[in-house]
Amino acid sequence: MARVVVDVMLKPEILDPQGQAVASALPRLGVDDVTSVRIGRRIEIEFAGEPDLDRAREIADKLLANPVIEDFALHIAEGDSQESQPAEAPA
Amino acid sequence: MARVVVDVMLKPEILDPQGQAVASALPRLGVDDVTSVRIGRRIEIEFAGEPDLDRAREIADKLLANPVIEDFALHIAEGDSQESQPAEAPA
Amino acid sequence: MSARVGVVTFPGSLDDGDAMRAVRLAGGDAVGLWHADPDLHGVDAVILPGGFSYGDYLRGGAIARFAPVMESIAAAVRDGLPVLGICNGFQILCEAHILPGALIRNQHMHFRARDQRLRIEAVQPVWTNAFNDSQEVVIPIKHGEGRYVADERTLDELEANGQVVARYVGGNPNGAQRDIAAVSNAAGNVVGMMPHPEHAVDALTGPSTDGLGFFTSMLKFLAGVPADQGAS
Amino acid sequence: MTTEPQVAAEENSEAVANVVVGEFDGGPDTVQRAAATPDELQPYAELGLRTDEYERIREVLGRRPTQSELAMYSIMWSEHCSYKSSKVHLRQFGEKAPPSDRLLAGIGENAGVIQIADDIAVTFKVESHNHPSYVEPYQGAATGVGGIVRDILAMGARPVAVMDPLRFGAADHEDTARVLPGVVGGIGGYGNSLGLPNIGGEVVFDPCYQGNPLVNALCVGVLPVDRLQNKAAAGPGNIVVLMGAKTGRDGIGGVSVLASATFDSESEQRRPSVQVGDPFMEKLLIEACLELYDDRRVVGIQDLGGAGLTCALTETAAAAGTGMTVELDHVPLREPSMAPHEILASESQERMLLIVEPHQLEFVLKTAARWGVLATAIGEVTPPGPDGLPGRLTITWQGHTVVDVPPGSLADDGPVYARPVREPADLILLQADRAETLPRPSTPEDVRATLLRMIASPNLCDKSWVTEQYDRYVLGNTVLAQPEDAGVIRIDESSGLGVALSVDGNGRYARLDPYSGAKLALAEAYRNVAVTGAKPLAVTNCLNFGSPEDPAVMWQFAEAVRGLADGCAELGIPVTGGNVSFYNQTGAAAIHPTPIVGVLGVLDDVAQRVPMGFPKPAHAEGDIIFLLGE
Ligand SMILES: Nc1ncnc2c1ncn2[C@@H]1O[C@H](COP(=O)(O)OP(=O)(O)O)[C@@H](O)[C@H]1O
Repeated sequence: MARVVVDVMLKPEILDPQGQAVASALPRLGVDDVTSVRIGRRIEIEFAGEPDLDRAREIADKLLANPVIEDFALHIAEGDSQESQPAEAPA
Repeated sequence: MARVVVDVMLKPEILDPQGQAVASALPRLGVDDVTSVRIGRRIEIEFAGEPDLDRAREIADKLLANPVIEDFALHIAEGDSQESQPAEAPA
Repeated sequence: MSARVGVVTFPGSLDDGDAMRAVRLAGGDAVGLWHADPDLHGVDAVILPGGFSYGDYLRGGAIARFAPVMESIAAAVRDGLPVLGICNGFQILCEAHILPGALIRNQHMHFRARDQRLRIEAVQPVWTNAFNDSQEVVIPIKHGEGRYVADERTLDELEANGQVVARYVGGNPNGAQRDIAAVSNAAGNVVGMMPHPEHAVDALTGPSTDGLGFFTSMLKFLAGVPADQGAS
Repeated sequence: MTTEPQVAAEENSEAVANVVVGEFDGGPDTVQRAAATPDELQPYAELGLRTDEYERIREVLGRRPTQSELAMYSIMWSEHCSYKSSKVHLRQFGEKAPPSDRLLAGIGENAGVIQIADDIAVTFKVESHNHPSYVEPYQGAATGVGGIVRDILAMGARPVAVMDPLRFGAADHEDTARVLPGVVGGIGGYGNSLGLPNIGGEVVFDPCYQGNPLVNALCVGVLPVDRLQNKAAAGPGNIVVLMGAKTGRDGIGGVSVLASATFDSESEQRRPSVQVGDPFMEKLLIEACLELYDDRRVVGIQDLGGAGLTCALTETAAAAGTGMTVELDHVPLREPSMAPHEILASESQERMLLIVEPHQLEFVLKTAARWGVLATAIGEVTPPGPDGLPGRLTITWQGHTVVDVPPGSLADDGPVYARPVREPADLILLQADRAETLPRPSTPEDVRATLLRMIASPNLCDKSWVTEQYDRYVLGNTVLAQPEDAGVIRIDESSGLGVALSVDGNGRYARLDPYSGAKLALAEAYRNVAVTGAKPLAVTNCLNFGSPEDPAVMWQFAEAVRGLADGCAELGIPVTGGNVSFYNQTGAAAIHPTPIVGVLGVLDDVAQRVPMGFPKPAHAEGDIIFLLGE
């Protein structure tokens, strides 16, 4: 089944305390070569019929992203769940 | 610059109230053909050198996702920001 | 000599002072432990207090679980060290897989603070021996991520083993499965709870003094339980 | 110092965001260059400066200001930093105040400090974050709490509680559905994460606040008397340390007009005026600062708020009469491409400026590191000038001197205006429409209907949807909080010493009569504190008004200040601090004048406090109820 995925991230110049907290915890996990972590939201929207990008864009714009501090991007994803998406499945 | 993107979603059997709240707000926007909305996290990790998928998988496994409630998937993304990633840019 | 009870301070811990006060009011010696110091300083029990360790921006407890002190605690737990995780402490214990399940965002998505009625479901030897079976108590809750979840099998096991220590009554404040407010590990020495017993130890500053029972239970346990209750 | 951005200035700057300042020849605008190019046009008007103000800057400097200097003057001489319209009125608070030997610090400091025992003092203040909370409710309200907490921290105190008087538009308006949950979430999110109990506040709805919600936040802190800090950058040779978050392009909307020619329109958007708060960082900052105070490691300290480094550098130097040299290259940046004027204007949150003796520097850096907080030496205190003249603040960037100013000219000697005042034309009509002329319910059914309507009205209804999002128990010293009329916290566990606080205001009363309205707000807060059993000691206030350039608004303001000052004189308690928020205005329509008054009182033993509800009668025949007053 196909879904529209909306990725919402803080605008690059906006402070991301969440990402910062994770980044500064990494050395304790023995990870020293990460220079930055940014954390946003991933939203999966499933339509009854064909996935509707324009509709999804409207939803993202009005409801999912806060345009004052966030940007979003969207794409169509195939498959049942994130794990089975070919493009995303090295895990 | 290349980054590793980790997508973390609640397992399908776990109730996602945030997604539900969005889904139930949609009719008010005149959207009636959405069957489900799920909200998770998108984490962008930047490495000092080459993006390191194995390293990222380890970080995701230990820290970014809680296996009791969440699944994750990861992939490498090119470009400066989410909008310019070819893999995600059919929008 | 009274028992020495360690209270861990993580960066972002908030209720550490209250937990120490509660230990003292119950008659114990409170010992401050520091997240970065793996030394438990020979304490007889440990409390992981409430707060927002490391900001808790990712998931409550996700980062704190990797603090040096947690490795020592995980090891000592296996030897029977009594540990109580309150709110953020509960989250940390779940993240560290010392307790089963997970705590996720409240179903209504708001932070909620209120005086909450609970029923003590398991009068277990370490942390709840001061209560009667099915006793109802009033203890404050205050959290945004307190919805207890686990898969059905785990939940059934918890119930069967008497590991559900307390349940919400008079309204479930966060959508927790089976109204679960507190659970223990299988051995019973570790309890995690979302409500804050340390805020219910003095009638002047809390809604009741019901919370004191958790601390006196532990002290009584450390002082040597009566034979019929048996240690775990 | 306030964190209230000046709406007018912000609007101005957006309109002309693309003005380019002369040719830039690659490097920064230096003092040397400014002296050599006296005729270069500068966008002072777009920055909110008047022509006569710009001329005065040139006079002070003896040349045109550099870009960085212009940015600094425009910020420091803005309404919210210079209090240029309110100063002439606020003086009454000092002049009419009763003498008090309990006041360890008063107006002009970050917050007033009141001694409540031989060795214990408390400090409290209320401040506004109105406009940012309208733009981005969650973050605006959150950073409002963060800002007032740092004011309290800067006095040497541990913050111990917060309160939040709020005003929203109509309860059923769709924008209220955006603003209110965001504001409440932000206040709770920040305050709860800092571990500060919320012990009271207000939620009031009125259409006049639709485009201008009011988000005022009060913080109270406790300190041992001998830990009192001040902001003076005393002691030439001492080191200037910046501690806390990295500096980013937060809140520099106001000076974005100074963009260098190399910025294109895309990067133009990358100038957020929204600041995002990081309560975790603030919590660490609090713990690190308190440890430094206890170890006597700091000579002076100042929080960074609305005017960022500009305000902190000029105020600390001016307070000591010393000079200062600062190397901007040492300021840790979130975005490496920032220009000097952006670094100076940035409103990035969770930062403090410390003055430390050279031999203490190592300890300071170590303490900061222990708490996981960034601390960086960025400059040095220099001697005052010859003949008792104050020293100069010089700031370099990449080896160039970009600022060379007398700090007092920015911090203390801003413009002062006695703006024209005129009673609002509609006031007579408003006042003529008296309550006595309203129809009265006459039948029992009418009374019942009226009562039900009142109970159901948003302004009187249960506020637990709001207060349940706030932690009231943390720290374990909250004796009274919601739904009580005043919050009471225990300060000293052994003696039971504590304080009571109430914040109150009524914009509708103040609209009808600002003089009496301010007095009534004071009286209400005073009563609320007194009925707990506390002795009222001190007053703070936040004056929320429309545009000071409107004589009718200015009249309301003048009257309200006069009323509050007179009321305080009559009650015998001093105003110890506060904040003015002007330009709460949508088009020509101003909000109701809304003076918010906070009163602090002391209880020798909080166990003796009197709660609001009637206790269970002690006698079988019941207790007797009295009505006091007229
Ligand atoms: N924004 C708020 N933050 C914290 N407490 C609040 C807030 N608004 C109202 N409260 C508290 O809720 C209680 C009831 O408020 P309110 O209905 O306004 O009472 P009153 O009319 O007696 O002042 C009071 O204790 C008040 O301090």
